[in-house]
Amino acid sequence: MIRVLKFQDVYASYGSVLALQGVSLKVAEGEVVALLGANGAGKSSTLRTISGLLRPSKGIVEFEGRRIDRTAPERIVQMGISQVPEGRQTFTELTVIENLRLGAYTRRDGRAVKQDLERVYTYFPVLAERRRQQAGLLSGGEQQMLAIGRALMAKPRLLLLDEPSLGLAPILVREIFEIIGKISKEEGLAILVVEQDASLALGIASHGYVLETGTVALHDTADNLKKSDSVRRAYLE
Amino acid sequence: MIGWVLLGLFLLFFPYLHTWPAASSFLDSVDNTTGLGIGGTFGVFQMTTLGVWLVILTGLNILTGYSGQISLGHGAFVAAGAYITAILLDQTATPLVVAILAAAIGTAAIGFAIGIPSLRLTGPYLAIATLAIIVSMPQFLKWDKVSEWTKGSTGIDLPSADVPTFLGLDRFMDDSQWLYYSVMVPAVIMTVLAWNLTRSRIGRAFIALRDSEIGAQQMGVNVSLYKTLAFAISALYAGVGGGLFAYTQDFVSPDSFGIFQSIEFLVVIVIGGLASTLGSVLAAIFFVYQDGVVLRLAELIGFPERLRWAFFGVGLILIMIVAPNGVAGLVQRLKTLRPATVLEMLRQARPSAMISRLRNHPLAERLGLGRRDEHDPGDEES
Amino acid sequence: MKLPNVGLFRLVLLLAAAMMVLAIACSSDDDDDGDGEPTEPAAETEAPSDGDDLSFIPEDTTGITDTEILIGSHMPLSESSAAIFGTQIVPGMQAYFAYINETEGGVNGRKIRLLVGDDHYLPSDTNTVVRKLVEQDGVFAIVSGLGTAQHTAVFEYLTENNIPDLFTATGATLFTDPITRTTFGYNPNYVQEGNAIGTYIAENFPEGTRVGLLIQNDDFGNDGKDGIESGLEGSGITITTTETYEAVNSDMTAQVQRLRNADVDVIAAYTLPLQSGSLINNARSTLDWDVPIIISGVSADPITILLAGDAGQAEGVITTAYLTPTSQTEHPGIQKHIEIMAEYGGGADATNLSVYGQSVAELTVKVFRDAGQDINRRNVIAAAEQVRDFLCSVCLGTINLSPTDHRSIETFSFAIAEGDSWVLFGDLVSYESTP
Amino acid sequence: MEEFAQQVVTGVSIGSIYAIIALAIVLIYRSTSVVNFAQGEMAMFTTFITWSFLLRMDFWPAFLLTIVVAFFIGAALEIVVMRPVERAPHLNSIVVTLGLLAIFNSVALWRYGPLQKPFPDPDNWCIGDSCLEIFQGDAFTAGAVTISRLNVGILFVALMIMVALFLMFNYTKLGLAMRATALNPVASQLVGINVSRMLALGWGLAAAVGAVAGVMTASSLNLSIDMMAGILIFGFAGAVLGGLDSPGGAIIGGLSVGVFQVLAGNYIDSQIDLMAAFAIIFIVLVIRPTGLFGRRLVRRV
Repeated sequence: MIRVLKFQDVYASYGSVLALQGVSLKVAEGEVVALLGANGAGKSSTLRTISGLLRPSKGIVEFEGRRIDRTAPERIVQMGISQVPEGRQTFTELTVIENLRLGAYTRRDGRAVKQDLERVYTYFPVLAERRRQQAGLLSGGEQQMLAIGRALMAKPRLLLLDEPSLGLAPILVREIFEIIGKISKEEGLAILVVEQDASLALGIASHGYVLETGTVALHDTADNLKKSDSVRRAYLE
Repeated sequence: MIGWVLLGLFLLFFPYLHTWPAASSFLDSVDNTTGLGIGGTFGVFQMTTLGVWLVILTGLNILTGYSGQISLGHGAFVAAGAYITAILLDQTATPLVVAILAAAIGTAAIGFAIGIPSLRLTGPYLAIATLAIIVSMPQFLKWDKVSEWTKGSTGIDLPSADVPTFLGLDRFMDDSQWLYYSVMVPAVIMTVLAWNLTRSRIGRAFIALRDSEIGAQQMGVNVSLYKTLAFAISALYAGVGGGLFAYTQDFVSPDSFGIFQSIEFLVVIVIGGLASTLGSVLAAIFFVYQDGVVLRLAELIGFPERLRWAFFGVGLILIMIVAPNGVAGLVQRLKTLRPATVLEMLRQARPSAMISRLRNHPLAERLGLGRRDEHDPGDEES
Repeated sequence: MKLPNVGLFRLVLLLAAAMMVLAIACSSDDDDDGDGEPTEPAAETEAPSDGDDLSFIPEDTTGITDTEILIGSHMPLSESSAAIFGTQIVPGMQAYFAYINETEGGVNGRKIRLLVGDDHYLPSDTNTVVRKLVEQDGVFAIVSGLGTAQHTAVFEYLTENNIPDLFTATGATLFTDPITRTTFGYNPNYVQEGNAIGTYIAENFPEGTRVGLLIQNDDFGNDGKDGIESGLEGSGITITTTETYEAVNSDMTAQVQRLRNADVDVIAAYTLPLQSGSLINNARSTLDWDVPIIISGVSADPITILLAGDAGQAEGVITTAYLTPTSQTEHPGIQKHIEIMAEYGGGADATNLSVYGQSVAELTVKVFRDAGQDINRRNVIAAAEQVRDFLCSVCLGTINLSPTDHRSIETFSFAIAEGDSWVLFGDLVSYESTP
Repeated sequence: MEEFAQQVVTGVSIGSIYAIIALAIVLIYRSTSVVNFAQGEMAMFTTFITWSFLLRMDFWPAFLLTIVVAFFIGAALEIVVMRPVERAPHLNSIVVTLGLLAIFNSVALWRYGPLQKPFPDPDNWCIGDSCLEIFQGDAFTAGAVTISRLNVGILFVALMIMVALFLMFNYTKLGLAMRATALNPVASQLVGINVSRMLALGWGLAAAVGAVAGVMTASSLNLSIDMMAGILIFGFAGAVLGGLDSPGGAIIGGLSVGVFQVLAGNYIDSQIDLMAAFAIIFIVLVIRPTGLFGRRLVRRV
């Protein structure tokens, strides 16, 4: 398997607060990897570091063999990494279709963009119905779909999902995770998903990492993790 | 503790300092080198005006710093207070203190009246709406219908303040010293009251409001009530300040309260430090003394006279970059310094660290000097 | 710093409250047995108004040394659109003083040094800068303080302290009427000028003419209006419409349109150059209206003609002037001024306002010279009150001052726009009351 | 009725200047969410640049060159002075723009002096011998209603800019990215927008529109260092009245301010025209807190 993302011994901090203290992880092509851990364990910081929003003070981040730990966020998107940020961060004042167009901002292949737009609509038909509405008028679940759709519009090879279930009703969460699983399969897309709800994440992931206070405490296949006592105790009950 | 006692003693004896030769020559030499203006009777007058602005700026800081509402027209409240006081003193035999109290109540009422419709406005919309008030104020003061009281564009010229003969006070102090105490006493009281207020439930409600209206609502804060209250309290301060202004200047006119002055109020509280009593004090100090100091600095550097305002502008921008939370924020930061942290900072201030900090500046990155390029494989980026 | 404990604060509060009570007691006492009439200006009660007795002014020599006479002024130099005045008048004054210091070694062996406080055209700042000049810098006199409201803010202070307040740069009447012995005006006052304009209209237009006024909504405009009314009195000509504007507004479209609607036969305007230009341009160009226009001498600047439009729209507009305009380059006084500005002006241009600055400086030098070797505040006032028939190098008429007349310039001429400059015409009009 | 029409037209011709300034204010707000108090002084400064170009070349080349120069000045300012306060509280950026105001005013005084300078009216637009007479020529007259040709020209320019901005913001990728940046910088970075570049571009564009506004103001009134002092406030009022994020609103808002002012002067009392006009603005804002055409924040929590 080809390694899409390599994260090697990365340190990063916000001011004087250390967020990551030597995190290492890998994501391979077409693989869904779950990133678990308590609040403040460094999950979101890991994603922010990959996206270039947070600069590591030490360590190496590689995407498809190229170092990206000093690369500007917009350049990283262009290289093929999209993030669905925590809290969705849609452009509430803009329409649905404007949001989706912004997703494809870095692309110059107009015709392919149009096809991708149609594909996003097939994954999320509700977005097609509401394409002229202001994003702020959508429900939470619909906004999450929009955020994912927007990320897909960049035609990424690695998708970063930050807490897609946050603040949503369980039934919606399940629907969204099903779609994520489907997308991963159909597009051959590598996905790194951060999630509080470990059972959901491990349901679609092949591998999982458990972070504790800025370091990797555990790394195993999803099946093994599901069986692991400590994970069970901490995140599944 | 000892600091507060010293400050109190300093304020108490300041007007007599210049009558003591040793202190006087020290103050004068400070003035000569810095351009401050604290020596002699002029120094007393400057300190007196400092008291006036302190009251006004403390009030504005309650509105803008604590409750987060931006007013660009605060001068209009000050004008209201000044005019109420001046009209009462000019046309009736009202004692000064009563006139100022009337100004306080009247201005607070105006603040309340403007605060209610302003509830719906936020950010720049509120700022411009308040700007509209200060822009139209001179025209109101000059209007035929009110000029009987306001004396139109001529303004109201009051007799200058004399030390009263009561209790033989005039044997202890001259007019300027009398003026100093009659301003500084209410100024200190009002500052202390503001300091207490901001630590009370009301103050916490204001801060909650500023940070998130929805959050404040969830905490059970009555948003409309507190927003209007902030307006009224800050207007009350402006009213008292305006009253003291009329008393110390013994003259008010429609020209006394320019648009730029109101904007400058905002500038100095941002520079002093928002949501901080120390910030208000620093703001008042800055407001009163900056002219002299900037002038002296520009002189020392040999800046052309016509460029002095630019010098001031550059100063503003630099302060905002160096001290984003105002000088009070900077002081706060310095206070937390322990020897170890100082050492650490000194260690970090090695040339290489300084250079890397410079290279982190957006401008450096723009110019292609930034460190971003060091590892960036994407050299082809346009 | 630690947080103060509450005990101390209570103490401070108590102390403060005590002072407050004291203050209330004092101020009410003050009003009970005070002067009774609080409106009465303190100045009048202090200055003995009888005769030529100046003995109430101490023979103070603050600001005078063996080598120097230190004087001060307040002018707007920044943060206000009025900075336009200060930034031209000040170089004119400084250049002339430098010229006198260089070529004549100053006045009676003392060089004149002028300190200018920038008051941003804010009366409260005027108060601050003038107190600084007097109390900290120790100036001998204040010269050419600019602005009506601005100078009003310090008028009483200067009077009470008997500081010579020479040649204020405003045409407002309140500084010279009633007379305050230490204060002298400089500009012709707007009431006199308005009277001349009113008289001119009365003499040159038929009975029944409808006069429309455009005035700035302040003392400048109101004084002018009073003057025009007095000049028209008994002529059968009346003001039928008065339009006002605020100084922040420079577009007179609406006002001119309303004057047009009111169908006036002549427009008299107390406007600044900007508004005068807009007035003429709108009337002539937009409305195609060739109504006669007479504007205050404040606008008698070439810039007004330029602002009125490049198609000669200002042609025939009438104004008043009291100093020789810089456009008269053949005038020896103007030639000299241009030389002085080039040599000592520090890069500033010679303009009508720098001419103004020089003319004030000339009068100041004259007064200081007359005060003699033993110059002090009392004899400077005495010397000023004895100025007779002084003709400065750029003045149109002579200046006469006396104990009963503190108005400096009271003579002016009418001028008409021809081409790109104002050309003086007619006889000089004088309101001089000093014999 | 005719008088009323005439008053409205007079208001429109005064308001045309406010409208074009309002447009520049809206532009910077829309693309960087900063209210720029230095807008007026920047426009004044660039107009002096036009003036110095005019000593060497014809009107239109000088005008176009100024727009380009203004664009770079605006972008450079964003990079040098605005960027360091990007993350600071909002008031800090306002204070920085006030600092810029002082600097531009003072540098202009130092460089160009305090004197007012006459500024030529724009030439008519000519291609060969055929000219579009929108700037010069006789005033338009219909009955008692008159409006000067120059004001018509200014209005025309304002509308053209508005249309161009509308097209750019709504129909181009760049415009969309600029709007996105102002609304949510972090999310914009995550979709690959170079946020810094957008902000600089926003300032550059606003400075360019400001330059146009400055030239129009100077042609209509005069050129001096204080020419914007009075007008900027009315421009702000117009921008806010129309809704700070709507270019069309800016024009309507600016014109309305002019019309309010004239109507209040005519029908209420000319001594209190400003007061009445601003009272109307205040009332409109209280009824519609984000202006006449401002987009209201919609959010379902």
